[in-house]
Amino acid sequence: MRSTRLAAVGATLAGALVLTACGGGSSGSAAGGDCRVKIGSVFSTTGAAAAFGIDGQNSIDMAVKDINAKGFTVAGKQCTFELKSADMASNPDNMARNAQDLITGFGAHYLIGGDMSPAIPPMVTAAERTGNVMALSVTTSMQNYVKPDKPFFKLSASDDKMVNNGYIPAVTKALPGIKRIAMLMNNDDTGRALADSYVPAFAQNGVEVTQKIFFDPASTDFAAVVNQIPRGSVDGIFIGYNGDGRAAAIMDAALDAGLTKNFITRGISALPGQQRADKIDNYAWLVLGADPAFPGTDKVKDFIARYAAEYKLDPAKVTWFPFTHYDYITMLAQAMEKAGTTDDVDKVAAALRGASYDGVVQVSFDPSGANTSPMGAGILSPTGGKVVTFGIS
Amino acid sequence: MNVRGTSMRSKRTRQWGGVLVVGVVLFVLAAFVPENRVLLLNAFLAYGALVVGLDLLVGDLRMMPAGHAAFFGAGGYATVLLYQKAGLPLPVAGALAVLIVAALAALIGLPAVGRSSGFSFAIITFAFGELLIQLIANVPGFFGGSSGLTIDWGVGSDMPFDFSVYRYFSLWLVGVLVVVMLVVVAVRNSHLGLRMKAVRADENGTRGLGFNPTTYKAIAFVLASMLAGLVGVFWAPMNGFISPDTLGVNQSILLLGMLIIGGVGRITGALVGVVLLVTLPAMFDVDPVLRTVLVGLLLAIVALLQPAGIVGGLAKLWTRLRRPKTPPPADGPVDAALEPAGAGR
Amino acid sequence: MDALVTTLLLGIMQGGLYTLVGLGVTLTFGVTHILNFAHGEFITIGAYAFVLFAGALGAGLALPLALVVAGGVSAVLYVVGFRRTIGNHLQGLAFSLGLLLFAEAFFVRTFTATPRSGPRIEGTVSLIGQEQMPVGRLVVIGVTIVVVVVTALAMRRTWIGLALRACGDDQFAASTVGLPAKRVGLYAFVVAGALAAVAGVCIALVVPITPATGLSFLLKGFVVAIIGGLGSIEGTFVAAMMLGLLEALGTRYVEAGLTNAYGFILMIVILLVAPAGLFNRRQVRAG
Amino acid sequence: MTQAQNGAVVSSPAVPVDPEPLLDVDDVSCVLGGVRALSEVTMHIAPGELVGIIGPNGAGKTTLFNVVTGFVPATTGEVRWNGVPLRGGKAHRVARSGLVRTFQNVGGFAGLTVGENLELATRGRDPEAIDRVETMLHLADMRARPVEDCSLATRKLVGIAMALVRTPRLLLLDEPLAGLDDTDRDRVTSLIEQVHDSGVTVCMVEHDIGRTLRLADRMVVLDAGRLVAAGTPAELARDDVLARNYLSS
Repeated sequence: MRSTRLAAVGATLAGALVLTACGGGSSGSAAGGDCRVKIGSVFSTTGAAAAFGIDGQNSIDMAVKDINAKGFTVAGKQCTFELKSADMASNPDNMARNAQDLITGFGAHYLIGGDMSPAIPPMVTAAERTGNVMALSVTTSMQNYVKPDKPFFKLSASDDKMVNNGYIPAVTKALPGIKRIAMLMNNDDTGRALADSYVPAFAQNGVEVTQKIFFDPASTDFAAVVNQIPRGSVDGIFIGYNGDGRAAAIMDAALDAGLTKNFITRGISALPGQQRADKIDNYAWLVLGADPAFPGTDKVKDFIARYAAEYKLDPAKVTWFPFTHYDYITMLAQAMEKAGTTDDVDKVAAALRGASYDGVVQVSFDPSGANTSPMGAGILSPTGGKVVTFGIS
Repeated sequence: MNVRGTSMRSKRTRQWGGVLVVGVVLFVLAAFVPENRVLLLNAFLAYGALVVGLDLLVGDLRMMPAGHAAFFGAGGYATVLLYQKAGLPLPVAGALAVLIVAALAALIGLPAVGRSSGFSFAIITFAFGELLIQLIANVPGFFGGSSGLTIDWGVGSDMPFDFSVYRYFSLWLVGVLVVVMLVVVAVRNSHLGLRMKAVRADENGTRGLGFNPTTYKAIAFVLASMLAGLVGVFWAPMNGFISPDTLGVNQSILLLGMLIIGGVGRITGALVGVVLLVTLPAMFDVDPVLRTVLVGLLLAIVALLQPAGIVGGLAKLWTRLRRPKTPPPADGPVDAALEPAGAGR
Repeated sequence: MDALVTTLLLGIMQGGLYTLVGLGVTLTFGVTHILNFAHGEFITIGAYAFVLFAGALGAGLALPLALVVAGGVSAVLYVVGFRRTIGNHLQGLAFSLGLLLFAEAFFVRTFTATPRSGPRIEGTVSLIGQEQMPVGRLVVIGVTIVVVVVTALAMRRTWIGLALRACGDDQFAASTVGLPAKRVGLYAFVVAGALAAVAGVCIALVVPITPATGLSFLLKGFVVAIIGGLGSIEGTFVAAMMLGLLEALGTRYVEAGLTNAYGFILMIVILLVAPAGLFNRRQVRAG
Repeated sequence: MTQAQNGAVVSSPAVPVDPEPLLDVDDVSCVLGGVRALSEVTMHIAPGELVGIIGPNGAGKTTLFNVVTGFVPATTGEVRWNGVPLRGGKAHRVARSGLVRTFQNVGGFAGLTVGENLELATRGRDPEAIDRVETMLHLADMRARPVEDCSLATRKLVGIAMALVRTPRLLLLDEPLAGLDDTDRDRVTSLIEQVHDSGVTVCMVEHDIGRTLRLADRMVVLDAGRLVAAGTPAELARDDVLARNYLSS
């Protein structure tokens, strides 16, 4: 008994020493004359959202390497990025820990990522608690935090602009045969909020949403869910967001039941449609910047080839995630150069507002900080595929 | 022998003393650890408190709840809801939250603990956790749904001593861990602890002595759940976010894993398990998937080769090493009882 | 009304899969008293083995191979690990939790979390009205019915079945008539592994699989085993069908957002009404 | 409790004329897992008696104890303890009311020391009883030893001690001599005698028929769940068939 008690105290003391010692070691790494700008990225490289998360993490890694090869100059100093990536494993619960750790543990002033809507509030809270931390994310719920005086940026246009005013008109125009659709969304806040705004948008473009179904996000078999849609009542299905795997399962269930062969998606890549190309009629998906399946320019083609080679990926399985993420890192470096500082986040944020960058694709913010990057609608149809781009203003 | 004879009281003193020493060390650590290690310390403190509390069920009663994290999460949710939606001050919200957790634990515990098969207990507690998750996920308005709840506590307000929010909560979490350890030590040294030990050894035997084993299991269950809820009370505002996943079965399994790898039945075992499974992987930045692979493998191997856990194994080794010096007194037949073997007290 | 038929068939299919999983849980628990949280991984192993072998060798060969792989892994795990934990339920549970963590993360690392689709049986069958049922799902219903019936018969007619039932009933009595519980435990694990593999193959036939597939079905298997009254084959079957139908009907007619809650609600309700489960005949022993 | 007498050959202190029975077992049957473990058993135990129950394996002796102490409900019939009917399933309540039993398997809870076991048995309320019983059983020096380190005989003593510290009104001993060698049997036997002499009513199930016959005021013979015979040892010995079948060991 005595030995146990002593061991307890001993273990705690030893643990304490280790903790302090290691802490001392890694906290003072910002030595040296040059500046190193710490960026933390948080994506889901495992779990349901991994299809996009892996591309997000890789493209930022590639951007950092490319920029560091040349360096960038801020207030006369040669600067490089130092990137630390965390896996939030498709679980928003991890975001709080990941973000806090990147901010207080790693010392990052810039956070990028968060590939699920629920992950954004904890990310922003962590940034605000410490202060002087910028957060950038492509995710829908980031829109709630974009303010002219806050260093938070959404890396794509708001859903209102890109989906309601851009994507839905483009898709309904490209697929005139689809007049009645059923809408399948996750049974969560984001799903319900998005459904409420998409229904009138479809109506304005002459498409009736006959049914909204909110399904258990933990479902894997959608036969019973799809079974809710009366046969012959729709000529297309709209699939909400979040996860190629779930979209694929919904499509399989609908095809099995012989409901429809037309699918309109949002927040899903081209892959579920391409993999079922011989079984479906039409498939539409929302694109940021460009899509690897239908590269419009040589810049996009070259990027995809280089990216796939660098990370040993099948180019046919790359999503539309890498292009913009890659470009935003360069844009961030430019904003630092313009602001003349790397650690005054508010100044860097001010420099980002109104900035635009012509990289692999085009990315831009208006003076209020709202995202105005062009978007695209990918369409797969029996006659082949294409990406229709549309500007955002 | 005579050491044991006089040891009851001094053993207790040592245990209380040990807890206090550990508490003081951790308190100093919490105040002075570098900023980039504060979160690591917080994770150690919170998981430490959870696992030490869980040991009241596993170590003392051999009950395996597969839903312990549900009470941790429930404590967190209740605090956040009472603080943010009802506008109560954080301490009041926390105190009420612990009571709510106790009520929940009693509600689910009373029907569950009486079941003789450990299987049913594990599964019922697990199912309860999943039901709570479903409840939360399907009431987005009040509970925040599957998106979780964000607590902006500490945004834009200054903490005492110029601490960061995280370090401020480190101090509270040290307090929580100390409270949990004190409760566990107090229970183990009390007559209640004696009764629990007896229930673990032989349920029917305790019935024969006039004790209802179900009562003691229920007491331990409610107590351990309250301690888990208490950790949640401080963890949720520290973390700034809580979602249904906090309550999930994966979390519960991880807690059991830490306890078993470290060693059940002793506080040191629980803490060593937390260091091995939470602190070290975070310090060495192990890829989470690889970490899970290793943790799983370690758990399986330890469970198989050393069911007493790492600390339990070391303790056994220690006694074996010491034994040759003082061979155990040969316990002759009844002579030992009727004719005193030792030299007396 | 037409949709009801489809819904019922979907529920029966789901119930059949739950039966296969629940039977494995009940069998291994009955004989060895081990609560095996890693049981779901046999489903995952079966499913991935089937998908991988089907890609290389064709579905006809892949099915038996998947059964052999899952049954074999189950046997090895029993001999190396579970056998030593008999009598210490905490140890057995801990070992299985370790395996669960290891296996799931290992599969994520090996196969990634991206869903995979197995070979699919094309075509649909028309039901009354305009309703159609995919052939694949009907095949799954057929397979599960056959496997469940064969298992139930084997439990009554064969020596191994007898041994499994005897040990499940009373280990002490069984050992006095020359049935070593540890040997019978091996049979239980092999049978359970093979049943799980059948479930895995069936799942892979109708929906995309991920490394988490096994765990989600295992949890339902636990629920079913408990509701049915641990150790009862009939109970497991009835409970599994209740759960499958409840989920399908609930998702179709009540609320699709609650699919996974139905099982737990059912379990709590049943345990309040019949605390020992539906078909538990065992007496409480004391003294 | 009166101080134990030190009598070696004392005739039973009080064979009551027709006292109010302490325990009535009235026409009790018990079916366990389809097997009829007890069939219409009727017996009574009066205050001050020492009753021995014997019978072959599977005769239902332990089941009878289980029914009487509330561990197993009687299928039919009634058990009255002190005139109040007992219903099954409340073993701990029965135990608290002074009907105390030991178990067939060894005494004391593993993981607890001898002293802790005794403390447990008194519910932590009666340190004096512990001292008294420890002295009586010479267990004081074993106090700090974990019971699992003790010999079988010591554990039997601990079991009895745990029963005694609770000042039982009726002490049920389940095979107190099983597994002991002759010397130990003699010691435990004399201990039982001592306990009985101190005023405790005792009922014991035992296979050691010789010693039971010597100890008991009255004997009950069970076989296949039925009560075959009851009476004083002398009465039983007079019946040739009984003596041949049950009393020769």
